[in-house]
Amino acid sequence: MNAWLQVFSLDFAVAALALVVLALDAFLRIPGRVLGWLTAGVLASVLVASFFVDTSGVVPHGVYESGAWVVFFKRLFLVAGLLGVMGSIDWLEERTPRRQAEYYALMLFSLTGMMLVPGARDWVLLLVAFELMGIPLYVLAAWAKTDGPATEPKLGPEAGLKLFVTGVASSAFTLFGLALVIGETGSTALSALPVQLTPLHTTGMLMVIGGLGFKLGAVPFHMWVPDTYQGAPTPFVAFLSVAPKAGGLAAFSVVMLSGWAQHVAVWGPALAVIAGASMVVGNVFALPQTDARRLLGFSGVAQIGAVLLAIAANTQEGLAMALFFISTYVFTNLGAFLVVHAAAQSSGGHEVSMLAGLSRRSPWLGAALLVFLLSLAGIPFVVGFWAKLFVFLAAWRAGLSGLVILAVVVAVLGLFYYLSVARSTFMAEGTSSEPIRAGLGVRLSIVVCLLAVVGLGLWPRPLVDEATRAASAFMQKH
Amino acid sequence: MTLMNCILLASALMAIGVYGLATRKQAVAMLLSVELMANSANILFASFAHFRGGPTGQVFVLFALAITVAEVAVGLALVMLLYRRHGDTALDLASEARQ
Amino acid sequence: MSHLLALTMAAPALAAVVLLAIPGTSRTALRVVSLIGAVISLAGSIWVATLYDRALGGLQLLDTVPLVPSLGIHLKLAVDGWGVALLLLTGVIIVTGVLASWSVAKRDKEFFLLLLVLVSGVYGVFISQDLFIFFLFYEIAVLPMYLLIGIWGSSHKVPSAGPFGFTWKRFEVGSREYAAMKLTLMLLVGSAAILVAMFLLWSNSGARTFDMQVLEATKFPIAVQHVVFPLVWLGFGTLAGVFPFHTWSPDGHASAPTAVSMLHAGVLMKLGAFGVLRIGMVLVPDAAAWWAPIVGAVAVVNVLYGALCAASQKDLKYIVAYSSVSHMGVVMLGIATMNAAGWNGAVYQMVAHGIMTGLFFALVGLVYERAHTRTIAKMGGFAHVMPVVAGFFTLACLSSLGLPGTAGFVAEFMVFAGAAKGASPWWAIPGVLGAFVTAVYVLRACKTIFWGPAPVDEFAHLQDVQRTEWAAPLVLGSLLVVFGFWPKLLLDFIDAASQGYLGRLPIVALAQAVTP
Amino acid sequence: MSPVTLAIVATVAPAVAALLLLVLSPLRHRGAPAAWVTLLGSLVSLGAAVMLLVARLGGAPDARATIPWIEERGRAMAEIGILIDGVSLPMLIIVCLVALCVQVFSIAYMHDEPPRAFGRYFTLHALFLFSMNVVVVSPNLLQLFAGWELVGLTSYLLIGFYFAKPAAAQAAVKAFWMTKLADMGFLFGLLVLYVSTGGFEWTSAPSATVATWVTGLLFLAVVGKSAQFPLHIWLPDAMEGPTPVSALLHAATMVAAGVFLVVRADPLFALAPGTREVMLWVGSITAVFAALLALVQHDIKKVLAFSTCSQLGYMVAALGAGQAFAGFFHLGTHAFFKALLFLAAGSVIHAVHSNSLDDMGGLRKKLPLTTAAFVIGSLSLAGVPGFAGFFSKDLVLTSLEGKASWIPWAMLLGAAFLTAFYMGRLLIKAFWGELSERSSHAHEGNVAMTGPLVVLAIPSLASGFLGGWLATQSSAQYELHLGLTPVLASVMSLAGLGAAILVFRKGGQAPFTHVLEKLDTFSVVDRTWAGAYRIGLLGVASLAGWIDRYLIDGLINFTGWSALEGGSSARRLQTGLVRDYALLVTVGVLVLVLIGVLR
Repeated sequence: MNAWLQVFSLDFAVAALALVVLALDAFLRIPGRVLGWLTAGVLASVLVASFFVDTSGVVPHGVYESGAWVVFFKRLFLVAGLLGVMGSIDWLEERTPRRQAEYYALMLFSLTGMMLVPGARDWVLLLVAFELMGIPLYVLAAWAKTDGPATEPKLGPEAGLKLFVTGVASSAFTLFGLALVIGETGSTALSALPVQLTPLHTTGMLMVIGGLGFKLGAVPFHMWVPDTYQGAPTPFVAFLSVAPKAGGLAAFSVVMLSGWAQHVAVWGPALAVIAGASMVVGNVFALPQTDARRLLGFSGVAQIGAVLLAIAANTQEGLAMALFFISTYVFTNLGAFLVVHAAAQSSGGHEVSMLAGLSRRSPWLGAALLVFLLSLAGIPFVVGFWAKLFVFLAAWRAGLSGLVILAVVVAVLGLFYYLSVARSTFMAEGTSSEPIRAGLGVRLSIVVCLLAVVGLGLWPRPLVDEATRAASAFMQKH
Repeated sequence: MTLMNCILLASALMAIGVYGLATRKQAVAMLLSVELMANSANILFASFAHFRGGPTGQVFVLFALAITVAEVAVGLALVMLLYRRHGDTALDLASEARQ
Repeated sequence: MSHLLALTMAAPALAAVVLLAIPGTSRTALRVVSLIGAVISLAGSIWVATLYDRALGGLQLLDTVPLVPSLGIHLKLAVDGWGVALLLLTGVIIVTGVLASWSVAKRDKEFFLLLLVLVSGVYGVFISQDLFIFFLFYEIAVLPMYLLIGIWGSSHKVPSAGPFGFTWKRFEVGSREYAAMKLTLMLLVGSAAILVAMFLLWSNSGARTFDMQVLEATKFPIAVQHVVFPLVWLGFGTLAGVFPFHTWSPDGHASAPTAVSMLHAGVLMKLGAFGVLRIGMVLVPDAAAWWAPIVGAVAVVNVLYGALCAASQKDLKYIVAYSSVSHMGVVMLGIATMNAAGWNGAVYQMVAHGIMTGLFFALVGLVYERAHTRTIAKMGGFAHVMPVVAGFFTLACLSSLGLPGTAGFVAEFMVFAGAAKGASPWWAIPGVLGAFVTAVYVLRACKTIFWGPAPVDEFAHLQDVQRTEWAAPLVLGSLLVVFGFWPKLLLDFIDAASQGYLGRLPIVALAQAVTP
Repeated sequence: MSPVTLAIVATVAPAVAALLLLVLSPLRHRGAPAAWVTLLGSLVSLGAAVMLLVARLGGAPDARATIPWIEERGRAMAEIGILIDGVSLPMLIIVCLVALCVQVFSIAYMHDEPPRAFGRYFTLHALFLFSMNVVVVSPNLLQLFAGWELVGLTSYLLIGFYFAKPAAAQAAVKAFWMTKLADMGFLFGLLVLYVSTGGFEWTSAPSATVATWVTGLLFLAVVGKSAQFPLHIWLPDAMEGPTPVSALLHAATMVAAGVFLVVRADPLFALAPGTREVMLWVGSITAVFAALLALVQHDIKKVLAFSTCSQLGYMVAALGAGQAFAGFFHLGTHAFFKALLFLAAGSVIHAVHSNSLDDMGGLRKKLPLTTAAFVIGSLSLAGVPGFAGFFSKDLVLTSLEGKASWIPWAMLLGAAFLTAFYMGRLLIKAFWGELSERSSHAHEGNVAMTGPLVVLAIPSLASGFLGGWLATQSSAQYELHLGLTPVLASVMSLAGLGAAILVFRKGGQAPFTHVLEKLDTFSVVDRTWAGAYRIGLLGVASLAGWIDRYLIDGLINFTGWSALEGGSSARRLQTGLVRDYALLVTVGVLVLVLIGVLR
C-alpha cells in the first residue's frame, strides 16, 4: 500500500463503508437495523484502529498534513458519528424504514468530508472536504416530514431549506472571498499569504470567515440553527449540532492559525466580534424558547461563541482549550439532544413542558439530562465547567479579558434556561408516569455521553493532555 | 476590461444575486439567485486567472462549478419537498418553525 | 492519618454514592447510610479539632494532590483555626439536619443524596487552600440547593403590588420554583463575580497559581486589589446576604424544606462570609482596608434593616429568614472591623448563628409539619401541647437577641467591641439597636405562637418532639448554651487564625508600630 | 474551704440545681422533687454565704479570683470570676436568704399547680438565684451585665409563668422589652469603657468625660431595671407573675440590681457629677410619682409594686447624692421588709383568692400572723422609728440634705408621708374594718407559708441596727444622729399613718383621688411607650418589609423580567423567513469586511 494511502486509511474506510452500506441495501436487501448496527460497529472499529494504524505519512505537494492534530479530530468525528448513528437506528426503523441505508450513507459521506478537513492545507482540498461534509446535511435535515407525532407541524422541508439557503449563500461568499484571496496571491496553498496584504486580501479573508462561520452557527450566520433543529429529525440534530461544528472549528483553526496566523490583526477583531455576539445573542434568544430543540440550538450558538473566544486568543493554549471544549461539547450536546429525543418519542412533543415528570418516569434519563445541562451551564464536576474555565483562562491570558467578563455575565442567562429545563424535568408533575421507552442505540449513546461528561468532569487531565498534544503538533508546524 | 472592472462586474453580480435572494418569493428564483452568487465568484476566479496568469484559478472554477451544481441539485430536491408539502413553491411558506 | 481532612470532606459524598446503590424502597437503609456519612464527617471534624495545635496556629494537616499542574491547580487541603470552627459547625448541622429530615416522604433517596453532596462541598470550601478548589467546592455547595428547594420546598402566595407589580405576570412570586430560581441565579451571579476576581488574582500572581499561600505572600498591585475586593465582597457577599443582594434569602429559606433551611442558613451563608474574610480580607488586604468602611456601613444596614424587615413579617419562616439577614450583617460588620475582636466575633457569630438558626429552622419545621401553617396569627398556646418545642424555641430566641449565657452574646459582643474599637465606632450603635429590634420580634413571635390559652380545635392534639426529632433541639440547644458559657472552646481556634492573618495586614502592622 | 471556693459554691450551687432539673426532666415533671432540689441549692448557697460571713467576721480579707472568658489576640478581652467584699457579701446573704424564704413560701403557695408547672417554677427559681449571684459576686462590669441580662430572662419567664393568661404573656414580654431597651445603655457603656480603658473594671479611672458617658449610659440601664420614671411601667404589670416571684424578683432583689450596679460602680460614678445630678432628680421624681399612684391602687400587689418603684427612687436619689452606702443600706432593709410584705400579701391572696383590696377587709381576725407580719413590714416601710426602714430611710434623707436647694430632700420627705399614708390605707382596707364575704372563709396557710413570714419579720424589724457594721464593711461613714431630718422623717411617717387612720377608717377617700385615678387610668407614660412601639417600631418595620418585598426585591424581579422580555422581543427578529436569513448573512459578511477594512 502506498504510504499516502495509509495516511487516508481511516477516511477511506469510512467512505468505503458508505458504499458498502448502499450496496448491501441495494443488492442484498439487508434490513436497515442491521445496517445501522453494522455502520456503528465499523465506525467503532475504525475508531479503535485509529489507535493502531500509523497515519503519519507525508502526502505529495503539501496539500495534506497528518499528525496528532488530524488524528485528534478524526477520532472526535468518529465518536460523534458513532453516537449519532446509534442514536438514529431505532428512530429510522420506526419512521422511514425503507430509506435507512441512504441515511447512513449520507452521514458517512458527511463524516468523510469532516475527516478530511483538519489535514487539508490546500484551498481546493479544504473546500471540497468542507462541502462534502455540508451537502449531505442539507438532505438529512429534510429527511422526514417530522420526527414527532402527527400533531407537530411538518417542518422537514423547511429545516432543509433554511439550512440550504443560508448554507449556499455562505458558501457563495466563501467562494467569492477565496477568489479574491487566491487570485491576489496566485496560489491555492493555505499558507501562501504575503506579509503585506492588499485590500483585496483583507476583504477576501473576511468573506471567507463569514462563510466558515455558517457551519459553526455563529452569529450572524446562525439563523438556520433553531429552525433546522426544530424541523430536522432529532437524532440527526444530535449529530448536526456537534459534528459539523467540530468540523467547522477544524476548518477555522486550519485557516486562521496555519495560514493566516501572522495576520491576526485582520481577523482577530472580526472573530472577537463574532464570538461576543454569539454568546450574547445565543443566550438572550434562548431565554424565551419553549421548544427544547430550539432552546438547545440557541444555547449551542452561545457555546460556539465561547469556542471562538479561544480561537481568537491565537495561541497554542487557546487552540488546545478550544479542542478540549469542542470535544466535551460533542458529548454534552449530543447526549442532551438524545435525551430530549427519547423523552419526546414517549411523551409526544419536544416542548420543554413535555419533559415534566421525566425524572420520575425514568430517573436515569432525568439525571443524565441534568448532568448534560449542568455541563452546558459550566458547573463544576461535570466536564463543561473545565471546558469553559480553560477557554476563559486561555482567552484571559491572551488579553481578551473584556470578552471573558462578558461571557461570564451572559452565562448567568444561560443558567436560567438550563435550569428551566431542569425544573421541568425534576419539579413539574408530569401527566404520565410510565417509563420512557428508548431504543438500545439511544440508551447506549446516552450512557457513553454520560460517562464521558462525568468521567472527564472528575478527571479532565487525559483529554487536556491529548488536546494540548494535538494543538502543539499543529502549532509547531506553522 | 481591467481586473478592477471584472471585480466590479463580479461584485455587481453578487449584489444582484443577494438582492434576488432577499426579495424573490419563489423558490426557483431563489435558486437562480444562488447560482448568480456562485457564478460571480467563478467570474472572479476566471478573471484573476486571465489577468494574473497560471492554472490555479481555472482549476478552481471547475471545482467550484461542481460544488455549486451539487448544491443546486440538492436545492431543487428541497424545493420539490416544499412543493409537496404546500402545493406551492413560495419560499415564505417555509416559515412555520419560528415561535 | 494524613488524609483526615479529605476523608472528612468526602465522607458525605461517599455516603451519597452508596445511596445510589440502595433501592429507594428501603427507606431506613437510606437514612441510616446518610446518617453514617454525616456522623463520620462530624467525627472527622472533631478529630481534626483535637489534632489541631492551637498554640502553633496557621495551616495544619496539609494534604496535597496535584490536579491540573499546568494551570497551577492543586487539590490542596489544610485547615486553619477558622476552618476548624466552621468544620465543627458543619458537622453538627448536617448530623442534626439528617435526623431532622427523617420524616421526608417525597423522593427521599434523591433528597438525601443531594443533601450529602452539598455538605461535601461545604466541607471542601472550609479546608481548601487552593483558590480554584475553593471555588469548585463553593459551586457544589450552592447548586444542589436549586433542586432541594425546587422539589421539596413549599409555596405560598405573595400579592403583587408596588412599582414592579407587573413583573408578577412572569414570576410566581412566592412559589418554590421562583424561590429556587432566584436563589440559584443570584448566587451564581455572585460566583461569576468571584470567578472574575479569581482570574485577576491568578493572572497577577506572577507565579500563575491558585495556591492561596502563595497568593497570600504576593503583594498585588493596588489597582488589581481595588477591582478584586469589591468583586469578592459582592460575589461572596450575595451568599452572605449582603444588602441589597439578600432578597434570595427570605424567599429561599421560607420555601426550603427543614433540613435545607438548616443547612443553608446555618452553614451556607457562612461560606459567603468566610469567602469575604478568607479571600477578600486576607488576599487583598490593602484594598480591603480601603473598602472596609463601605463594607461596614452596608453591614450595619443589614443588621438594622434585616431586623426591621423581620419585625414586619407574619410568616414564621420569613421571620427566621430575615433574622439571618440581620445576623449575617453582624458577621460582615465584624469582618469589616479588621481587628482581632471583630474577626473573632465574626467567626464566632458564624458558628453561633449557624447553630441558632439551625435550631430555629428545625423547630419551625416541626411546627409546620404538625400545624400545617406558618402564619403566626393562626397559632397560639402551642406551649400547652408542645412544651419542648416551646422551650427550645425560646432558647433560640434568646441566642438570637444576644442574651448572655448563649453563644449569640459572646459573638455579638465581640463584634460590637471590635467595631467600637475600630475606625468607625458609630457602627456599634445600629448594631446594638438591631439586637434590640431582634428582641422585639423574636419574643413577640414566641409569645404569639406558644403562649396564650391552650389551643382548641385542629391544634389541640399537636404532638411534641418525637424520636429523631429530639436530635436537633437537644444538640443545637445545648451547644448554644455551652458556647455561651465557655467560648474558649472555639475561641482558641478562631483566635489563632485571626492572629495569624491579622499579623499580615498592613494597617495592623501600622497600628502596632504606632502604639507601644 | 477558701473564700474563693465558698463563693464559687454559693454561685454555682443553684446552677447545678437548675441544670439537674433541666436535664433530668422526670425530676422536673414530678413537681415536688424539683422544689427540694432547688431548695437544696439555695440552702447550699446560703450556707456558703454564711460561712463566708463567718470567715469575714473572723478577719478574712476581700477575695477575688478571675479566669479569662473571651480572648483576643491570645489575651483575655473579658474575664469572669468572683469578688467577695463588703458590698457583695451582704448582698449575697440578703439574696440567698430572701430567695430561700420565698422558695419555702412557694411550696405552700404554689401547691395547687400541676406538677409539671410546679417543677418548671422551681427550676426557674434555681436559675434566678444563680443569675442573681452572678451579678452579686461579679468582679467586673461585663460579668455583672451578663448576670443582669440573665436575671432579666428569669424575670421574663417568671412573669410569664401563667403563660395561658394573655395579660401575663403581655406583661412578661413588656418587662423584657423595656429592660432590654434600657440595657442597650449598659452595653454601650461597656463598649465606651472598653474602648477607653481596654477593660471592664469599675476601678479603672478614665477621664471625666468618659466617666460621664459611661455612667450616663449605665444609668439608663438602671432606670430600666430599677423601674425608674419613665421606664417604670413594666413593674406594675409584672405583678401578673406569681406573688412569691413578685416578692423575690420584683421587690427584693432583681429590681434592686440597678442600685447594686451603681453601688458597685461607685468609683466611676464619683467621677461623673453630671450623672449623679440626673440620678438625684430621677430618683426623687420616681419616689413621689410612684407613691402618689400607689395611693389609688385597688390591687394589693399593685400598691406594693408602686411602693417598690417609690422606694427604689429613694435609693437612686441617695446614689445621686453621692451616698452610695445610703442607697445600699436602704436596698438591704427594703429587701427584707418588701419581701415580707409581698409574702404576706401572697398569704392574703392565697386566703381570699383575690388580689383586690375591695374583696378584703377585717382580715386581722382570720389571719393574725399574716396581719402581724404585714404590720411589721408596713411600719418598716413607712419608716416608723425603730423599724429597719426608719434607719435606712433616714440615712437616705440625711444624705440629701442641702443637695439641689433642698428640693429633692423635700420631695422625699413628702414621699415619706405618702408612703405611710398609702400603707395605712392598705392596712385599714385589708385588715381592719368589717369582714368581707371572701375574707370570712380565710385561714392561715401551713408552716411553709407562715415560717418565711416569721423569718423575714426579724430582719424587717432589726436589720436597721446592722447599719454601722455594714458601713464599716463598705468603708463608709454611718452614725445615727439626732438632727432635723430624722425628726422630720419620723414625724412624717407617723403623720402619714395618722392621716390614713383619720381618712380611711370611715371608708373615706384620699384627697385628689379623682385626679390620681385619672392619671393612673390614662397612664400617659404607658401610652407614650405603646405609641412609640406601634408607630415608631412596627410602623417603620412594616415600611421596611414593604420596601424589601416590593422595591428591592421588585428591582431584582425587574432585572429578571427585563432579560426575559428582552429575549421575547428579540425573538421577533427571528422572522422565520429564509430570505431574511440570507440577507442577514450578507449583512454579517459586509459588517465583518467593514470591521476589517476600517480597522
